[in-house]
Amino acid sequence: MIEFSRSQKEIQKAAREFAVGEFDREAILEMEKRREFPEAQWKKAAELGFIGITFPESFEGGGSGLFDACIVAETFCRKDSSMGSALMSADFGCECFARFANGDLKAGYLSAVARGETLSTAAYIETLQDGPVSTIQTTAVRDGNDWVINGYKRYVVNADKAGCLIVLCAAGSEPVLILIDSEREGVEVRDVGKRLGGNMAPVSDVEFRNVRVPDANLIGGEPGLGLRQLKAVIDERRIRAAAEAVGIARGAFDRALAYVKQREQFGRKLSAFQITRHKIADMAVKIESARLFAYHTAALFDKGRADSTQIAIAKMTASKAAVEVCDEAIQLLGGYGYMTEQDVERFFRDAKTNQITLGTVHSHKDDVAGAVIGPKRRRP
Amino acid sequence: MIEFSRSQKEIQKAAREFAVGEFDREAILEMEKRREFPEAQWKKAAELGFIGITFPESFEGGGSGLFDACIVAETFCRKDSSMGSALMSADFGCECFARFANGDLKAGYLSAVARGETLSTAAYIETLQDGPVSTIQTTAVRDGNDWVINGYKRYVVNADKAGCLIVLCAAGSEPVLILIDSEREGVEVRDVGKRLGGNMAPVSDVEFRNVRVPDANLIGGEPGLGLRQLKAVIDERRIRAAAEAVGIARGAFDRALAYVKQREQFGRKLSAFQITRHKIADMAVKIESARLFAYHTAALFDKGRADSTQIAIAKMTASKAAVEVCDEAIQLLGGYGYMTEQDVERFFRDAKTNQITLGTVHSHKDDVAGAVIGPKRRRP
Amino acid sequence: MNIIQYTEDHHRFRERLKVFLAREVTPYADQWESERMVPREIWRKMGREGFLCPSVPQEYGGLGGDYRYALIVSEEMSHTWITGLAAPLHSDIIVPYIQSFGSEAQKRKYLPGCVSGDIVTAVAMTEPDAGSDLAGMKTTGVADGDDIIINGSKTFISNGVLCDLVIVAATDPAVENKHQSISLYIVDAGTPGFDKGKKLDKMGWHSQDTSELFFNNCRIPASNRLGQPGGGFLMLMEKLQQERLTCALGGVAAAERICEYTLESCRKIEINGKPLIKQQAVQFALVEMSADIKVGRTFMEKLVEDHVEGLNIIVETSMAKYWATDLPNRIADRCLELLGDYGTLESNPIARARRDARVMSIFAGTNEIMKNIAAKFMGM
Amino acid sequence: MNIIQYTEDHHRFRERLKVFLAREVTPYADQWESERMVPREIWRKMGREGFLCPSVPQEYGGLGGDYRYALIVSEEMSHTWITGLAAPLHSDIIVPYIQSFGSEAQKRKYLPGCVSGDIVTAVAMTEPDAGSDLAGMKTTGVADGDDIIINGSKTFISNGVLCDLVIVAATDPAVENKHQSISLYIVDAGTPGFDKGKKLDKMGWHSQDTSELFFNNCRIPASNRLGQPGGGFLMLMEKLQQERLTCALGGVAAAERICEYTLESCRKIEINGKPLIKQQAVQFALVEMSADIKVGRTFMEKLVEDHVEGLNIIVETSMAKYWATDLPNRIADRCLELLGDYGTLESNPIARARRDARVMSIFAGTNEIMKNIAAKFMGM
Repeated sequence: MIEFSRSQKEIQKAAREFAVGEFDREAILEMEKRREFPEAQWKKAAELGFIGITFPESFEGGGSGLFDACIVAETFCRKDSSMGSALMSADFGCECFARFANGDLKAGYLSAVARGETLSTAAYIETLQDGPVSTIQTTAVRDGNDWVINGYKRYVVNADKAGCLIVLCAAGSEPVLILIDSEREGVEVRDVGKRLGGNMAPVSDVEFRNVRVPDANLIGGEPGLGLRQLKAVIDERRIRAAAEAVGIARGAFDRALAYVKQREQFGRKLSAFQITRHKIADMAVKIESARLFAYHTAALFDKGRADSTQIAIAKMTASKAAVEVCDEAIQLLGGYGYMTEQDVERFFRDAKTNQITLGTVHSHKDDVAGAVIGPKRRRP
Repeated sequence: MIEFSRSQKEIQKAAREFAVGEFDREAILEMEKRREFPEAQWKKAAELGFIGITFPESFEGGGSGLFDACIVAETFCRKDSSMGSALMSADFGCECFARFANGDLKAGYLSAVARGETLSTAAYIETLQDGPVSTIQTTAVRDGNDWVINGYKRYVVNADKAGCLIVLCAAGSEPVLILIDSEREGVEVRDVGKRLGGNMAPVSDVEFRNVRVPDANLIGGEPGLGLRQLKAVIDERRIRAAAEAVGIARGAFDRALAYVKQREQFGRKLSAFQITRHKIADMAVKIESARLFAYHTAALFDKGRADSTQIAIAKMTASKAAVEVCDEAIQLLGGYGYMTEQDVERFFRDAKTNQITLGTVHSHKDDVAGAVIGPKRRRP
Repeated sequence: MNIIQYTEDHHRFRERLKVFLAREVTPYADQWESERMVPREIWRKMGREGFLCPSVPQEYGGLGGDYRYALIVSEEMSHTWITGLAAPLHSDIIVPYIQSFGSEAQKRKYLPGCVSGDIVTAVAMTEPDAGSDLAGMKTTGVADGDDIIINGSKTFISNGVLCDLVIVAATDPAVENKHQSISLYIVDAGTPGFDKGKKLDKMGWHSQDTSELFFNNCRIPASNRLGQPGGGFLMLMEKLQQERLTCALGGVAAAERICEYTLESCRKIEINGKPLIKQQAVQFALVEMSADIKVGRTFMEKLVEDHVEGLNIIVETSMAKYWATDLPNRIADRCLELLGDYGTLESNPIARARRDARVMSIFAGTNEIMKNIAAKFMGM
Repeated sequence: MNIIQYTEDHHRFRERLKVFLAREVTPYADQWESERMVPREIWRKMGREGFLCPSVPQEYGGLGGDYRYALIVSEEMSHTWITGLAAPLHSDIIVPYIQSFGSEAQKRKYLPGCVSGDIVTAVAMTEPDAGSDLAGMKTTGVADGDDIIINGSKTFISNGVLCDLVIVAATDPAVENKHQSISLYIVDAGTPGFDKGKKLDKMGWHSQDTSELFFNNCRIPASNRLGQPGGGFLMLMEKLQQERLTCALGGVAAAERICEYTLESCRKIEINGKPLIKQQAVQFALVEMSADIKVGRTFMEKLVEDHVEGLNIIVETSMAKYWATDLPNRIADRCLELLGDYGTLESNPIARARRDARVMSIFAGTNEIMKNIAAKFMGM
């Protein structure tokens, strides 16, 4: 139901052509198995302007809105869930640069990320999960003109490759985001092994031991804004994640639809069975819903009018749709659906991981309820 | 997430004021129990321009788009599901007048309906249900300058009161819509008793025995267009039904939210329990989804770009959301939820009836699958 | 294997009951529903034929049967499509309090009448401000010499209008610990200060006389207390297992009837010449519902045998109550979707069954309370 | 009541198996998963200790036990979190063909090896173009003197690489009626013309060697046919009840392990100092999952006893196969949501269990086929 403008259709076309040309299935299967970030495709994507789409043009970005970034995310993930998500992760955290950091920091990193010279990432999870935490164990202490950081962050996307990490710390009682270059002494990346999905943008734990960075690395220049800044990052990423989910769902749907139109059982095409048809209809409905939420929210965001609750709803809905559509795609493909070479099992794993990343279902519901009812108080 | 323009907000405000002023709960409970169409409120609504909103101004209509009609439907049904749906049913079938009938027929009826002098309705179901049927048993035979109609239609909304019926007939092998005034000889309305919901716009069966109407009562003036015309009526009504569903869901949500914020159990407000909060969040998400679909589709319709598949998806989604939200509202209110005086049980019944009317879940899925996959063929 | 260990006596009982219900109840179901009351005489007829309180010992006029009779009554009564004749409530939930905790004098005085149907019983726990939360109970029972004076009001009391005897839970304000302050009292209809409120209008169970009860300085002899002073909480806890199980029996039986009726309807109803049941999607829906019912029935039957054995199955009965009462709701909703407009007519039993089923997940402790209990006893 | 009627022998068997698995299997599960194969030696160890084919009569080296042993093996193996060591497939699905339909010579030749683990078996029904549809089978078995010549290819064959013996379904092109044209043949590994394809990469069951099998003028003696010529279809039908039931056992056991592990994890994991299990929404999720599992287990246990009794329970086993294999999928998805990012790590068993569970609703006849069968045998 979402209608694209002419220029948006062009972005979509360019993204589709890139994906068709560069996303080689055999190579992807290997990379996914070995948990490799798609180095070569990333460089090319950056060259063509698919990385840093929303960065200001003055820092070699695309100067586009989030809506356009969502088109690219959907298109890439539709062609391949693992590759698409990985490429879209290349500039994770930069949202916060672009919006809150001072000129020097921007100049230092935004262009490098946009050019595909380095990856950025954000490190903010300490407990199980649950997005931003209210009790931050990682500390940042002033020492002369430096910050000294100590702590342990979990599930940091691309931590093994990223040149810069945006790290959530407690400076005394003030939450702050601090930029840490990965080559700083005391930064140690710890492998956490394979995950269910998302393996082309692998996560690691990161330990910070007396890591020293200059004062200027404090994002925004004054303490106390860290959680607000992080929320802005997460909000923007959640909309992108919703668009990725739409793409993943459509990719699985494409494959399932092609299969049921061609496969015969009991002398009929699978697509002639009412139950298959209803499954396809259910999938189509879920995809419509996911798309409507993702793009509608992106459009509001670009107008400056998307609030966190709407964003959480969009992400929940789209990622749930993707999981269900991919799951049904596996079922429709039967034994073939379970085989790695048919993609849909990987799409499912990526969809399920997408659903959990950036906030679980329960934490989203807590957030939505908080917005509707007001905060939870135990005893009135 | 849907944003209204200033003039749309004014329509909403006017509808809300009318509903607050005129929808008396005690009176509604009585009318619903006795299956009465809300005569007085209908007259007033017509006076204020809430009936025939989409009719051309030249026929005393509002000259508005469907989007605006949806605002009124949502607002009315949010205040009261039974009353709202009943008022919105007053001009059922007129869509087809407005779009397909010649000037004389329009002049004869549109204005009367818009002024609240008579109700219109459409009679098209013969078998179990399933919207338009491909095999029509009701016949229209030419005799001189007249049509002679014989047949039996089921589940005709407001048949006992409507002044004119738009009737789907087979003229030989051609499907036609014919207008039949209810006073014509041979039109017999048969009571089918109470229904689960929708009882303020009661349905009846209608038998036509040698009913004679002039040639001019053929809608559109030439045979063969009946099914296409009916489809247009149904499409438009489905969008309205989606908006009604949104209103029903929001009305139940309002009541549930108020209850959980005020009711205490185990020394806490119900709204402090995480499980209550998650239910409220789930309901809010469903309502957002329903609204998004309903208004998005209405906007596309007004631009002439909504197709039947999108409309079916919107109606399915919104009415399912309404059923689930109302069901959860009953549960949240506990014993009170089961009592008639607390409204939500009636909202549920109206929502479930709304879901089934104008096409069941299965027929919607058949339609969506048909659009996605192509028609079903048994043996390739 | 047959899980339930029926004897010949059980089978004969069932056969006699079947005949009785077909003759004395089923033909009047619609009438009683519209009269919103079952006649007192049907209780007497049922009692005289030996179908009430089969577990009461023979010395008090009962059969001295086991709990398996409850299953038989529940199953056979579900065929009548009438819930208002609440024999299971009387026989398996209320009267057992007198059986288990009554003094010899109380048993001699009341049990024969309960068995013969001359005494219709009610139990009054729920209050306007205290639903599932016993600690919130406000009705007081205060000793005054050899009497007890009861003050307060109760609501949602089944058999509230017809009842000749009500077991009232009341708290002694002098005892601080709520768990030790509640006593149960037998109050006879007609006792000064005990007033029955008006029948409450509700979604379903129309033939059931649910009402409020008021106690205004209602004086009863202390000998009307069941068991020890302050023993009410423990007595209630002890009887809840059977109460919940009785609800589960009702839930499964209702689901079975709804599904059977729908299945048979789907054989008869044709769309364009093809019986509904020949549609694959309809078949799948019926199979899925039947499977859920079979699975639920097996669980319920096992618990009946466990209960007869005297096992403590508090976690399982809490689960069974919620699982088996959600079942008919879910199934009725789905059956309505299959039957379309036809299903919404109150002239066929599905619409009524849907309305009747809805309270099952609320009464006898809402299904949320059941989950809380299970969580607690699972050590969470 | 205990539904399953275990003897002391059963209990002792379980205890010995528990010790064996803890020592010989569980410690190696991760290694075998990453090696994508279980060692041949573990089959021998399991066999020598008496854990394979417990239902084979003692005269052929087995225990002569009943089907309850299958339940024990299935349950105990689920604790190892490894699916690749497919003892239930071997013991309860494949070898029974030889037991039931083999000639005395075939039984003497093969059964002792099957019991001792020296012979690992596979069954080859599915073909690239014929999944659930036996009538679409293309592999041929044509008599040539005293020999049979087999041509065709099979796919998705579990134990395909390790197997020493495969039971191949092949059709005689001379027989028109497909139901009378299929025969089952025993083909030994190493027979000229029988080639094993490469291991297939799949979503889960990584330690299971699933592969294609190719038959290219593979000549075997006619004495390797099981039973009568053309009897294959009936033999398959006869054995499907046990096959489906075995899947149901596996489904319930897998769901139990997943839920238990998650429950324990929720006790340990804290968010901001509060264990996850203290969140009400988490408790409800765990209770709901536990209830579904208990309900499913009870049904499955009843069917095990019915099967041991020799009852025809085709409708119920079809239902159980789908219900109990959907179960671990649904539950694993929900557990992943509870555990968040942590759950997605392959270093804890939930991610693997999710991947492993996914095939259960596909293998041994997809769950859609199960519903078709149930519908057919319910007379739809």
